[in-house]
Amino acid sequence: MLDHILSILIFFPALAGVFGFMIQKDGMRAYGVSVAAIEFALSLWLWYAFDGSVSGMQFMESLPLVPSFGINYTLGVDGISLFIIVLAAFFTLLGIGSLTDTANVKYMIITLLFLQMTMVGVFAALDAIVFYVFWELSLVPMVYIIGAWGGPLRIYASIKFFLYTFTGSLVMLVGMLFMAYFYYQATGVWSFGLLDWYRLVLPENLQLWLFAAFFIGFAIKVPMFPFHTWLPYAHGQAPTIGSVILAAILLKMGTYAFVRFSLPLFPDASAFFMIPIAILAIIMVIYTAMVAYAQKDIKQVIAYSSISHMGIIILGTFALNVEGVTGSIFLMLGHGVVAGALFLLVGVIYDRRHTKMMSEFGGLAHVMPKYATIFAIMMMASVGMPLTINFVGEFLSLLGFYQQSHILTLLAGIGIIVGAIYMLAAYKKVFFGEVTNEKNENLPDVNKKELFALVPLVIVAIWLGVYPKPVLDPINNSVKSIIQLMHNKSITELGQERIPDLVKVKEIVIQETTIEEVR
Amino acid sequence: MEKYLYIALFAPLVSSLFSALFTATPKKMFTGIVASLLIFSSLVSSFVLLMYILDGGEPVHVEMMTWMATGHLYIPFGFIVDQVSVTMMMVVTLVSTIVHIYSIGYMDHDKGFNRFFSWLSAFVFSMMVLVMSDNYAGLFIGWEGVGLCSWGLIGFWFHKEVATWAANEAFIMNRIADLGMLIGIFLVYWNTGTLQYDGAFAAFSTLDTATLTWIGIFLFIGAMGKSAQFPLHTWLADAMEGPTPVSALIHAATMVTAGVYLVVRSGELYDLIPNVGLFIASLGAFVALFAASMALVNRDMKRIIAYSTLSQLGYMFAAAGLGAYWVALFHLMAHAFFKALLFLGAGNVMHAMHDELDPFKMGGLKKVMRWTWIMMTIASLALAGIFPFAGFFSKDTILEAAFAEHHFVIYGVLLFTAGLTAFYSFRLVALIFHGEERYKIFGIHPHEAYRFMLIAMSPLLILAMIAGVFQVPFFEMVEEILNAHEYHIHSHTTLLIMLVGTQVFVALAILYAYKKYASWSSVPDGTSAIENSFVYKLLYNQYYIPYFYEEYIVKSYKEMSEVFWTKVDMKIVDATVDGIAGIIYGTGEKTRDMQSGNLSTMLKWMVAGLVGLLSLAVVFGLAARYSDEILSILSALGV
Amino acid sequence: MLAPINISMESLNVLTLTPMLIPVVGALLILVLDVIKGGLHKSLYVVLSLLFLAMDFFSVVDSAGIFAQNGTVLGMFDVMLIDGLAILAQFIIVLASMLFIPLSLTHKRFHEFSYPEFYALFLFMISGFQFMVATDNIILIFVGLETSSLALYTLIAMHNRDKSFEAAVKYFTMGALAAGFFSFGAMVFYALTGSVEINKIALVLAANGYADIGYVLVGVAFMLGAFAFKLSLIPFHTWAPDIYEGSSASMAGYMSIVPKIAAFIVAMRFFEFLVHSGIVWLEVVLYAFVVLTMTASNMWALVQTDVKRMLAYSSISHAGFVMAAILIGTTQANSALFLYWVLFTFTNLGSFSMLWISRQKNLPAHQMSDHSYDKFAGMIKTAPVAALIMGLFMLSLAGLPPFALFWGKLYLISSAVTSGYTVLALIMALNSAIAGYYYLKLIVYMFMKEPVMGNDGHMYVANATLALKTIIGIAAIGTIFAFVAINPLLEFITAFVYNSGY
Amino acid sequence: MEIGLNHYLVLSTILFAIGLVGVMRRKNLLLLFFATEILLNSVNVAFAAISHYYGDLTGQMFAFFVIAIAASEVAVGLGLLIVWFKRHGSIDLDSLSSMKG
Repeated sequence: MLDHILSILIFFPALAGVFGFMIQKDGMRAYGVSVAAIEFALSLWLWYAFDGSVSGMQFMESLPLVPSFGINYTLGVDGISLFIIVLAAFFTLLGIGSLTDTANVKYMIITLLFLQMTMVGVFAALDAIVFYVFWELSLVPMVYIIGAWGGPLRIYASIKFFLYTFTGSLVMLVGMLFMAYFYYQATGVWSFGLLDWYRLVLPENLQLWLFAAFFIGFAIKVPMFPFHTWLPYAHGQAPTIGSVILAAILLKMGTYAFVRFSLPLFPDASAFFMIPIAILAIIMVIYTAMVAYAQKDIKQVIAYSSISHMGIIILGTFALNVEGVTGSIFLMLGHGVVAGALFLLVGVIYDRRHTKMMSEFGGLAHVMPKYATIFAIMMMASVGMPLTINFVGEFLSLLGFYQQSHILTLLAGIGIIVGAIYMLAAYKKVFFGEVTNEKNENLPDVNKKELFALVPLVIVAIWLGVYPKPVLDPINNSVKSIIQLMHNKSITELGQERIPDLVKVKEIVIQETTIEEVR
Repeated sequence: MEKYLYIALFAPLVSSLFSALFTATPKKMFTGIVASLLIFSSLVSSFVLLMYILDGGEPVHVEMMTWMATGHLYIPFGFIVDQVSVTMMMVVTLVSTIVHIYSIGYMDHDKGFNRFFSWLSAFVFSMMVLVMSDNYAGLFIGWEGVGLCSWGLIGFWFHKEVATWAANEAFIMNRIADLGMLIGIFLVYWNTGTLQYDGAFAAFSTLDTATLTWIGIFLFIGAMGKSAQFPLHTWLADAMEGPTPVSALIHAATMVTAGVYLVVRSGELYDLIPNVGLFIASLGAFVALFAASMALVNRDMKRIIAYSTLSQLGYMFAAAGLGAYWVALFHLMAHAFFKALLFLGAGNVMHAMHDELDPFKMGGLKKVMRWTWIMMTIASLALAGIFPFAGFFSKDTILEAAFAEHHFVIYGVLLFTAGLTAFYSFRLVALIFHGEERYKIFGIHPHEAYRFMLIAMSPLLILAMIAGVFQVPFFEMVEEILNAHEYHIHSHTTLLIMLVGTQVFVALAILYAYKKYASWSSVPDGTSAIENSFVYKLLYNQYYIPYFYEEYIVKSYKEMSEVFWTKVDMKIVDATVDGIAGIIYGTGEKTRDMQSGNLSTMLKWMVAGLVGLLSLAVVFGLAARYSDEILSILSALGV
Repeated sequence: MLAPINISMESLNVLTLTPMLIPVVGALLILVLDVIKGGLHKSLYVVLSLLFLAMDFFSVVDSAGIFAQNGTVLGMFDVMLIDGLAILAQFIIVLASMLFIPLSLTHKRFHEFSYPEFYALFLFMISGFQFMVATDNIILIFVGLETSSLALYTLIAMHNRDKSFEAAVKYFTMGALAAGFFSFGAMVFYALTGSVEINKIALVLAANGYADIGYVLVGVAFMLGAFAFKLSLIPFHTWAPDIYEGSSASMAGYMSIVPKIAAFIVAMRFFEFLVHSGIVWLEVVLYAFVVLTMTASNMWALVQTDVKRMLAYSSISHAGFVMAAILIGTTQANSALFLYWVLFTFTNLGSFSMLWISRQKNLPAHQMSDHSYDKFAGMIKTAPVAALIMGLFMLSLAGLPPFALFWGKLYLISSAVTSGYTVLALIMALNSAIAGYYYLKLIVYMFMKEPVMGNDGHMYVANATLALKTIIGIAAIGTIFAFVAINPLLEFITAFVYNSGY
Repeated sequence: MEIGLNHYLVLSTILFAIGLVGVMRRKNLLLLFFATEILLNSVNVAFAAISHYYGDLTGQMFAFFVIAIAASEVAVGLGLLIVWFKRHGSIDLDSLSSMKG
């Protein structure tokens, strides 16, 4: 069973979703929770069985799909993808568990289960086409969630979300086809296998073009400035659960793809584009933080704040050294936990007041102390307080990028200031001061269902902030092998200069990543 | 020894978590007591460690566990107790124990009683981490931790707008400095490959001066934030919105001195870059004067004390900058005692006066609050540096150091500031405790604080009086790691003249203050000539710096954010995207009537298409047939 | 005095005719039956046509076997040309027809289906298409083309509503014009080469090295006009939307698939050698056609209010998309064309059948046309299964993986990439993105809007019978599980295309 | 003078052009059909001439097929036309423009 655990992880929820149609409405919630719980247990088992000291792919499965065109159903996890998969299962569980009373909850849960399939699939896929399939498929349930359960502008938001990402990923698809074609030219066989592509050393100009093609697809998903405008709408209109999953997992697809595809496939292009992308990332960090400060709607604040944090992740990714990339991957998890929790928290007051306008609130700390405390913890995690999960990631990302550019890191570091500004300002508006609006005077504090979702997140946020080692080590190993691979592949002196050579980790470079020249 | 270390470190955490359990519940007296006991245990173990170190024991160094490890980076939770950190531990635990006990009384009627103790102990824990950590990352944990706790404690009365505003201001200003600190840490890592003190210090000597200078500057920026040095000083005065015990503990004794601690800790770095040191010293001297001048005219008891704290921090930085680390540290310790005492006294007064802060509305309180009066007077004497109180030994050593290092400007500034210090301290004392009972106008019936609060304060009183005797043993202790040397003015007479002169100068200032304010009768209403003089206004408005920040930085930031959102994000970035979609859709709308549905139009389209193809064909055909001619023509044209 | 000509039966190789003759026989039989005993139920005719089509199918399979063994087969004075293209095309034609004919077993009565002539014409039409694809003789192509077209006009008209007559007339008139183009083009080539067989024409032209290129291009221009009409390339497309709207949904779906594949085969036979002979003009023109057709029709599809009309424009853009294969003209591209069309058959069959089962006799007040978008508002609430299936087809048309059409797009774009048409590949990709919008629009209506008052969801299946549901089921399964079939399909197609030298 | 192939071709081209113009200009369905007939027949002329020029029968064969097809087209066309006339009492092209956009 462990040989096929990834397939099981992917298709179990989908299957459960199909069966879900047969279940009566009232039983649906329990069904959803139990399915998600099983899935989560499986993912934990995966983690348990995962050998953190190995840097290569594990639990690999392969099944010919279109062999004549080089498309195979190949799966595998390494330290980079493992934890995001676990996180996805974790959040689906929390999301379904804390699902508040929604209209036809049955479809909602089924949709969530399908969404989970696509999420796990994206992170487990080792074949470009399989990856693309899940990548695109993940749009559909999300669009449905936003469009069917969202706010007044929901249709505009969902269509924008769909078309924007769809366009980007089609360009990316063309890039993938090019990649496969070059592989065909080089070796004489078609292949979309990622590990095959890793062996390819492309001439620089090709790298640049392909990098650009992939970049468009990924950047829109992340979303990077200036492709970010779909996100505020999507978050602003989506129901709580939608925002949570979107922020916690879906956005990570883009950054994950950067690490999985762009870096190892185009090391020289990555080195070449490092500075421009870093500048974009810095704009993301500062600009969106300022925009967040101007928001009136607490949910929009958090939406923009996620963009800001994604900027740090991008920065860490393009540090192109172990510290930075490891940090960025860890920050993916961190931001997933924190942003997810914050969106859940916003959902709590939204359920009570059906408004997200900060002007409607004030002095909530008097009436909802527990809520205020949890919110404060998560806010502090979000502004990167040490001993919380986000700090580790941000610290490492910035630390990593500092090796590449001092001044840019200094600019990006302004993020920790502006981040504090909008977060504290929002917190002050909502929780501090006297209770002015009598509607707020006797709001109930967080209930059990909400605590079920929030407490684990608080625990994780602090646990991984204090003791990130169990997660950091596997990530570190895998990242090392990727960086080494990039270094060995890089053909321009720029790449050689910017990508460090980790000679001492030579022995852990896996055999999939042995280099052969293209001729 | 390690178990003492762990007790000293984690007792506060335990106490914080314990009190945190009851935050949601109404006041529980025992939380305060338990918290105080735990902090006290921390104090005891710190004392044990101090004794151990005094006996010349090896510094205690433990590595609890790994925190972050990736690439070459390795950061453990490592803690060290050596001569420097043990001093800080003593100061921190001692003052905080007293403040805890004091607070039981002070926060008596507050419904946030339990929450208060939770925050307070959390602060102590962060402070202990800060001082005990054996690497810069760990220091940074504590650094941010104390910032967080001060945020929570300044904004403790979160129903007060000003309080929460001040809390955010403090947090954000510290963040600005923290960025500098962070960059400093990055520099240390990428240049030395480690963040451990010992490793880094060992590597520093191999680095070129430029790098070291940058490291020194960035680390000092961090220090400037925490120690509220100019231009990041405004938050400290506003932080007085917090409960007074908090001001005593955080904004007088411990947190604000973290910056000094950092500089002292990194002494080996700053020894290598004297220029930066000089800059630090000059800035310190400037701040000392600057803050003192603002304290002269202020009418808010706590703010006056806050400014004096600021000014004393300036002294410490002056000393540290001049390389007299042990002096700085000693002054830090002494200052912690008498300043905390001063604040707690002020706290008593506030209680008595129902949170009235304007000393002009008090007066003659010594009748009802004898003990408080005595304590505050002695504390002020110590602050003013009158023999034989604590301040004399610490402060005059700084002056001597400045003199001995031949930085006479700094010396002069500091000397002058000493006079100002004396003046405003006793202006305060005089206004509060002497003269007519102006408070009667406001119908207030002051009363002395609880007995146990006074008893709790007594250790500070004693220390404020006798701390000077520790100077020699302290010096002997710290000289092992800090390159300390006694500052001896060569000729004995000069020294004598200096000491006496200083004393006289200070005494005169005190007398002048008494003469001017001891018999004050009226409450100034902003009409008198002096209050309308430019200098007064300038000082009273803190040189208009807060105003400047508010007008030109905060406001413009707000406006810029608005612009970014409404104009840039909505009108440009988003509009472009929608615009592209709109263009595509619009083209469809416009061209759709090509499909007029009329048959003959359709036929015309077909024929048109054919004709188009034909004409293209003809063109190409001719081009192909006469290609040679065309080529020749083109070549003739030079294409 | 002409000498008597004696021809040996073997050289005639009559068997090559069987696939075309079977439907003809079937048609005649149906007519005879009707003469003997009129007023029989339509199910009989449906089953009969199915039967004959099945036989047809098997004879195609048989000839496929022959081809697999000993390559291309000529017959009937070398007029018939049974090569891989012919066989693949016939597979698609016959298969699609078999899937579409049961759609006439509707729940509601549409009286065209009660006429046996309908089925007769249907079968004639099919044989016409088969002739079209199974020869490279322009005369026979012309005859097949007209046979099928004339039958088609009548079939459309038989739907017997004002709009269907209008549609028929429009289609007919423009068809006549196109026929004129075709014949004139043929004339030009005949004048140039003295032959009406494409391969001979190619040989002659190559022999004299395209001496008078100008006239060749004129001929090509006329031919292009004719094909552009059949393939509804802009600006020859104007008939398509109206005809689709006018005719019944099932017929519209049929028209979006079968006539086009036939035309594609002829176009492939005709343009392949020209493209490869490196005529810049043709490349430019085809490029323009492809881009223009894809993009413009997408834009028009965006602004439609009726689903059927939207699908009409969408199939125009699909045609343009596939036309790219002709432009590229590599083996991979040509195989991609077939792959795409097979998958497109399933998807489009499904979507049009969905419209067909939701066809009401008379429109409710709020509904301005048969299949206007708002008709489908809130379908998920009232008829969830139908909504899911419809959504599935829409996603497939939009090219969302892993549904059928994605693989077609994938392979086609890949072929463009492989032969260096980078920009074209990008344009194709972006067009798919634009197309995403109007497919999504229907999904939005179905899943995200509230149903209209008093809509109990019955109207979505008003016309449903077991037969229709079966067809839709087949289409749905074909669409979902396409990825299983891709590999065998691809290998089969590639082998056939390659062996017939394209 | 001797009448050669080109004259025929020119004639047929002219006829074709006439036909095209008719197709574009005519508003009356019946006359429109005539125009299409002219198109086809112009081609027939050319085919006949060319086949005589080359001296093989293919062209004439083609011409015959064209004639046959033209005939059947007329049959279908007239049928449609009659039905339309029955329903609308007009064979004006502008009467069939209920579908557009």
